[in-house]
Amino acid sequence: MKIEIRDQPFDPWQELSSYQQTGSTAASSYGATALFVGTMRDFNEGDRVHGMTLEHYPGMTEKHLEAICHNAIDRCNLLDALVIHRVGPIEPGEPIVLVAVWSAHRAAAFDACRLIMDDLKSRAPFWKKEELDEGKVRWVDHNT
Amino acid sequence: MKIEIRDQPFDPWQELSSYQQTGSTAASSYGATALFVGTMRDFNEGDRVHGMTLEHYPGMTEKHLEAICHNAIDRCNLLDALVIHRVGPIEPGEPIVLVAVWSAHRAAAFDACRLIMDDLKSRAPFWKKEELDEGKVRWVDHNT
Amino acid sequence: MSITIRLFASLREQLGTECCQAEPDAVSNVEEAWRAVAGDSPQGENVLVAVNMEYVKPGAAVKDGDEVAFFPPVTGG
Amino acid sequence: MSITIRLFASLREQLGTECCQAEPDAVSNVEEAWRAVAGDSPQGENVLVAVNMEYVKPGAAVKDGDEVAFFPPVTGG
Repeated sequence: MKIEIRDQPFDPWQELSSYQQTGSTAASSYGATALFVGTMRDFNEGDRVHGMTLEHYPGMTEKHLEAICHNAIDRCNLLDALVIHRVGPIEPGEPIVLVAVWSAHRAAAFDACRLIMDDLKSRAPFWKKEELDEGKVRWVDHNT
Repeated sequence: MKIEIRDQPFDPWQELSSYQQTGSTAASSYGATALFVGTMRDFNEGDRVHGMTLEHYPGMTEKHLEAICHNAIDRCNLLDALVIHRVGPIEPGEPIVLVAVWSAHRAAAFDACRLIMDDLKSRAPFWKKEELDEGKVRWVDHNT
Repeated sequence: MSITIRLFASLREQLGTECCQAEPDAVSNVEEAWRAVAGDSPQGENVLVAVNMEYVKPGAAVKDGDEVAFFPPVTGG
Repeated sequence: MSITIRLFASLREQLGTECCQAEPDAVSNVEEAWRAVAGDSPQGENVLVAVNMEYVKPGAAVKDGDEVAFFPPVTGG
């Protein structure tokens, strides 16, 4: 399992390639990999968004992401999980979050990936501040 | 949208990287990417599996995968979809199938990826023949 | 022209053939296509049938130039 | 020792501070921690509270050495 908070852009496919090469899961035993990548959009609630800053609560973030992953591993019988989440300034088009899970079975992998994303969105202490037209800024006030 | 039948091993992360670089989806508009990779396991129904051959119905396979993707694009309001499926001889640990979808929203992406995989498993004309211990072979008789 | 009948996977191995042509005079539906390729062998409950690469129900009509395929439950993915 | 009180995101900006220390004599629960940092400003319905990085309910106890954090609904992912 790997949980990582990043303050620099990352390439999800490169990260997955590197992570799998570490041999953290035996390639011939997992069967199913499900994953989700959340990317910064240039539009939100009808407004053009030029950039974003992601604030977090260092320490609590890692602790809760670990708890969220352990919960999914136990409930869905996962073999492994990887979460990478950006913080700091982010440009439109850049990945914000990557969640990948490995399991022997397809249904468990889908369920676990969704469970981790839902828990992360509702419980992990991250906050987004958007930069709009004419230098206006706005805190995103709820997650969808 | 891209549908491809492959008779050679492929690296899903490399495929995704290449596909996104074609600019098939505008990087800053999609928001959510969900994907599934099915990998050949070295065990099935209690038996060691040394290798496998995937047979398909050329023509019908592509036609049904396209219909399955168009259905998911319409129902889940997807921006794009990519399906790569192996045929021919396959070794344990090698990817068999990659399904990736791009959407503005997370729920739609998860739903669509699962829908495509479920439809593919139940309707796309592929058949697996497993190589077991002592040179025995066995057709897989149903999908789970 | 004629009707093309194709078999896949375990069905192809059981019947020992993968493709045959049938005269349209002798084959007007999928049951007759099955008999043309399999003789008296029962079709089996789980066998799927496609005409021109679309799934069809038992009893579906077959006409000259059609391709009829019989195969076991699919196991891709 | 003392009690550490932290604020994040919009709440940090509204109250104009991100961290303060309070005396354990004056703060025995999260409501008292809020007043120590925000005075009479109402806490607001949606504010989340964590003690030592675990979510707690309103009225939760606070003891010497604890870290209490107040923040708006989370918007990660």
